[in-house]
Amino acid sequence: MHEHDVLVVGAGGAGLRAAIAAHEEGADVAMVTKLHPVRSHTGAAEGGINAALHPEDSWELHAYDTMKGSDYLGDAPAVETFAQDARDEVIQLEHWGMPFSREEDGTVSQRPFGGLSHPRTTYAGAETGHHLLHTMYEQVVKRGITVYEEWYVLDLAVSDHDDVEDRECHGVVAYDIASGEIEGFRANDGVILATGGPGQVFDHTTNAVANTGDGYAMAYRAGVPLEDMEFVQFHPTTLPSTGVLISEGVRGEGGILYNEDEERFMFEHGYANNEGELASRDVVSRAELTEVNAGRGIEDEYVHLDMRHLGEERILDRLENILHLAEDFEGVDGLDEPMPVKPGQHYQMGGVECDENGHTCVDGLYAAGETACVSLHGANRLGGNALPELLVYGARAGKHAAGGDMKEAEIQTGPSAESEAGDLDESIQIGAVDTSDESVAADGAAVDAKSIVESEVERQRERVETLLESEGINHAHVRDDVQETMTANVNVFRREEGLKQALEDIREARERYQHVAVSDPSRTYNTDLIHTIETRNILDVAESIAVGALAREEFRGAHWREQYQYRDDENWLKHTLLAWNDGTPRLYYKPVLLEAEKEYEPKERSY
Amino acid sequence: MSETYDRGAVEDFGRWREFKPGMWAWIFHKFTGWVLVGYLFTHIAVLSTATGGDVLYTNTLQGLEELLVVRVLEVGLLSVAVFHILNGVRLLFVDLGFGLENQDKSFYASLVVTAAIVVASVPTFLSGV
Amino acid sequence: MAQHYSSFERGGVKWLFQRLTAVFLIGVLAFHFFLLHFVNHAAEITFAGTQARMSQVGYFATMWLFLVTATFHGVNGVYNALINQGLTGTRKKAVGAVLTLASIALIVQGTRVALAMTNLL
Amino acid sequence: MSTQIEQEQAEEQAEADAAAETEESHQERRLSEKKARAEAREREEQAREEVREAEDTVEIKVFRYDPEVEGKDEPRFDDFHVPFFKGMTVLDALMYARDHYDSSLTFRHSCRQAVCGSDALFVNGQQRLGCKTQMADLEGPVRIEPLPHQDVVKDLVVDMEHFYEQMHAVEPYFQPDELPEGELEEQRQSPENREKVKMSTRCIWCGACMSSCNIAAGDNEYLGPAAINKAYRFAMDEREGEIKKEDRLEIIEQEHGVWRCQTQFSCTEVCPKDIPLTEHIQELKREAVKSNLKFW
Ligand SMILES: Cc1cc2nc3c(=O)[nH]c(=O)nc-3n(C[C@H](O)[C@H](O)[C@H](O)COP(=O)(O)OP(=O)(O)OC[C@H]3O[C@@H](n4cnc5c(N)ncnc54)[C@H](O)[C@@H]3O)c2cc1C
Ligand code: HEM
Ligand code: SF4
Ligand code: F3S
Ligand code: FES
Repeated sequence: MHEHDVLVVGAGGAGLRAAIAAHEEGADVAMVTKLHPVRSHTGAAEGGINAALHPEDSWELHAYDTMKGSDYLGDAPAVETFAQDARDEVIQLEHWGMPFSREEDGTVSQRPFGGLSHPRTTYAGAETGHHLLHTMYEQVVKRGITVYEEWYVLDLAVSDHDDVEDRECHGVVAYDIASGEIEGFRANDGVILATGGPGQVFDHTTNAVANTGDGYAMAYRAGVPLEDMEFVQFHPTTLPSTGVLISEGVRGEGGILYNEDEERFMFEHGYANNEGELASRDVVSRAELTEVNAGRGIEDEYVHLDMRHLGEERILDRLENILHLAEDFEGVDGLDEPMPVKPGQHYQMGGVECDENGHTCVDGLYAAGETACVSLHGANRLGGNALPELLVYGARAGKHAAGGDMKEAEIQTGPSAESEAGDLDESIQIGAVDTSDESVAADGAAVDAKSIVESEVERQRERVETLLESEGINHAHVRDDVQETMTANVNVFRREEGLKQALEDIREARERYQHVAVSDPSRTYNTDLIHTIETRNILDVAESIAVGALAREEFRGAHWREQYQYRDDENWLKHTLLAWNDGTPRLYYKPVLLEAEKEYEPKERSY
Repeated sequence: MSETYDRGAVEDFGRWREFKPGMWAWIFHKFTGWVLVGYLFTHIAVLSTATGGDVLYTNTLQGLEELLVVRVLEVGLLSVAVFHILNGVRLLFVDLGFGLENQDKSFYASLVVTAAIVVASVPTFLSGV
Repeated sequence: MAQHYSSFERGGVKWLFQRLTAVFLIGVLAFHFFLLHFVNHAAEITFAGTQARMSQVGYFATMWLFLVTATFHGVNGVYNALINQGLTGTRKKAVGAVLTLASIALIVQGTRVALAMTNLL
Repeated sequence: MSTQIEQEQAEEQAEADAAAETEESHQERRLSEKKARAEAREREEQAREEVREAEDTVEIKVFRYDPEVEGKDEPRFDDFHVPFFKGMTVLDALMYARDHYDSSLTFRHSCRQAVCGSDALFVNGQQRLGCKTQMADLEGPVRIEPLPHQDVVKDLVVDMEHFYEQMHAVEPYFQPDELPEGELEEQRQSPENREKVKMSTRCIWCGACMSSCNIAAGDNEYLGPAAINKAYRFAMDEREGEIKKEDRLEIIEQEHGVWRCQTQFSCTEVCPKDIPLTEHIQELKREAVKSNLKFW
């Protein structure tokens, strides 16, 4: 068994930042990650990192924009902490050598981005995430932090107290992909989940194949509620054939959207009379789909994004990467012709419920990055707000886990936080098919940390053994079915029957998952096994998204409901929470916090 | 990791058809360089007859020059030397950072010029055997 | 992690010499070839002719420098080629020693021959 | 009395039920396994059907090896016929083959957009990123092999450890002499200087260059183009001071450093991020010579 003070699961931007912070607090940190750190999907981020650096700008404005963007579903303490810390974090990155794009006077450039009242997006060409990821990995190398790379975390080792808030997380169980070894990792001070987004729940996504939502599912099954999962951001500009993202930077620099009739529809059809193409993502995504549905789409599928008028020099200078993407993945030359784009799954606003210190309701368990939901993005994330989130909340989680001195969190977590029960249609079945083996740890007698980890190791060994030895269906088909139904029914436009259909399909997929097996018998680099286990996580996450979407009967931010076309502040200024509850999930709500240092009055969100 | 498989270098040279100009240039330069060193040693060995008196020297040299093989080998030596020089110049430019984008073209140019020079010199080399 | 290779043998000197000798060789080799195959046909070389050329100090010095630079350039080139194929440790030392000896022998013998070609002694 | 009997009967009944239930669940499991098998067959049949229907199919020949699996412990090539669609990449073809024919087909992949560097492969004799290579641009049958000069772990997966070690050996992290004092004060860097290092910062650690370099193949200790490029990225960044730059030159100048490079250009040819590697290596050689001359 390995033992460290702090274990960071996942080595994307959030994980790396957390590890560095914990290391700076003097903790013995180790990272466990299924991909080598530089392969993490943070590297795909293109556009930029928001931070109020200009003297005329201020964190208050950043907080205000974020809150407005969230459609007033962000929690004020989370939003304010974020806007305040983002500035230092960006400067910190610069001090670590990040190759930001520069102004003539040598200062870091900032550009306008959708939904921002001031140009405050710092960037490094159109490959900001790549540089952020590599810069931080370099710091990890510099500090000599232990990295267990290509180790797949199978599950958390959590004590099995009945009340979730009494539970403690003592480590994780991981599978060495190269050798097939299963081992326990004990964490004396804390486990930080930073496993990234769940894009693979959908079939048209900007996310990586490895973004299977493992962290959400593991925390969920350990009893930590998932918050606001219905809020999924669909990015308005992804390439139709692959889902590869065309950065918002293109529109930030002045790129224009046209429909088949070559109308600049954002203005001409009145979707966003002030901001046009730079309106927030949900607005633009819906506008595009509305155009397509009205028969004004090109090939009835997509619209055009044109940047030719920016001129070759400016494009090469700031958006060169976009040219390569359009060329390599769609065969289109952006200097010569407009690029085809359509909305695709991009970002999960919701996630593992935690407070401003990244702490969840289970003692010793933290979440950071896209996996987490401090409730910063609320119902809709602004472009360029995720990368600073990785930094701000990654650092805070790392520091807190390592015992750093921090302010008590204002956000309450766990089922006992001020809450209101929710109800779902009786006919809908969710949760485990067979609840008998869905509680957190198999051995109720396990008391000390070591034996909890050990018993979890045993459990995972058995699970892997069973998958390898039994005969059954290939997980890929189960995964395909989930992705298809999610894309068909839980997409940008959501209808009640569709959502119910999705839940039914997921249920059926769950039942079929009972019979999956791994046909590759090898212990060496068995990706068949890993993907099979990931598919289980996809099921849990997909279900939580669909449940939230069905429960929330209003139209807020990224969540659109056919029958409920208005934002309903009266009834829905609250977060959706779904707790696994040992296999029979429970839905409940908690109120949004709209007041911290400042007070945020819900206003109409118009762009 | 239980065991890994080392495919070795054979696999690599088995793919010579896929080699790019830069790689060919490297191989040729290496080959020609080795031939030139080899020649340098033999050359001095042959010239060493000079220490054995003028008759021996003259006879050895002229005797060798009468052989067709030697003449043909000399043409070979010329081509090797010319290529090595031209590609050597190309490499010197590469070292100075000039024309890196056109390194493939300059390699082809070395080949063509070498061929031209060699063909043009064949009469001189083979005359009077 | 971040293991350091500490070798302060700054390899750049030999690299630079390889280039500098190359520059020198371009001229001399071309001259040498031209002179002994085109101006004077190789088949007509006689000791007398050689002696006449070699007895000019400038020509002699050029040829001797030619010998030394070519030896350095050629032998160093061969050495590099072998090292690049991963020779290390004793094998590397042995190769280095053999090549050094060979070059010394070549230069010594070359010098003797060159002197024998002159009428200076 | 009677209640007693009733209770016993009830218990018996319950036991019998329970027994029946396990029996039933066994039965159920068997049935569903059977169903699963039937389904798997059906899916495969469906895939074949798709292939037959598709107007175009492409053939890929994939290198297979697994030390643990009989029949795979001696390397071999497997052929797969995959239905072609416009825009299909080598990675798409591999994924199709894996998901429809042989789920044990193993390769690394993640981002599908040429940023994670997972899927550098040897495709038709050249190092390329699977996700960035259009099938339409290749001559069929397309041979897909693991990167040469790296030990094969399984199928298309190679051991990257050595590559990472070389990357780590050049102190791949920013080390400024001093940092600005003021609050929220960044270091200044001219746009020109950023432009100079821009290409070098694009490396995604895919290892294609290292695999293509013949010198790296022969000399295992050679730092290799990617690591040297990493050193270039810092040595040329004006935010690091002159003294640090000297240190960096010393690192890349060591015995197995820049001097090993014989300007084969293979690395530059294969780099999926179009980094002018040879140019960077050459520039460092010149910088090193210059700084050596200074010391004389
Ligand atoms: C194409 C694209 C462009 C974007 N552009 C921007 C932008 O311009 N600005 C912005 O602010 N945001 C942007 N975002 C959003 C932002 O990049 C992501 O939200 C963020 O990078 C997520 O980082 P992360 O550290 O949470 O996760 P990731 O970077 O995805 O890292 C996840 C890590 O977890 C590990 N992991 C996962 N599961 C396991 C497991 N079971 N066991 C062990 N390890 C595991 C993985 O190996 C990986 O290291 C973009 C996102 C995408 C997809
Ligand atoms: C006349 C002009 C010449 C030029 C311009 C020239 C140029 C070069 C250069 C630049 C290299 C270095 C290649 C590298 O390290 O990447 C080289 C290598 C070499 N040269 Fe020359 N050279 C010349 C003449 C000679 C002569 C006369 C000899 C023979 C004695 C010779 C033998 C070699 C050898 C053996 C190598 C090493 C090849 C290898 O890498 O294996 N060269 N030459
Ligand atoms: S330099 Fe290019 S080829 Fe080499 S690892 Fe980096 S991206 Fe890959
Ligand atoms: S292929 Fe190798 S030899 Fe040099 S130019 Fe590239 S490192
Ligand atoms: S899958 Fe990431 S580089 Fe190809």
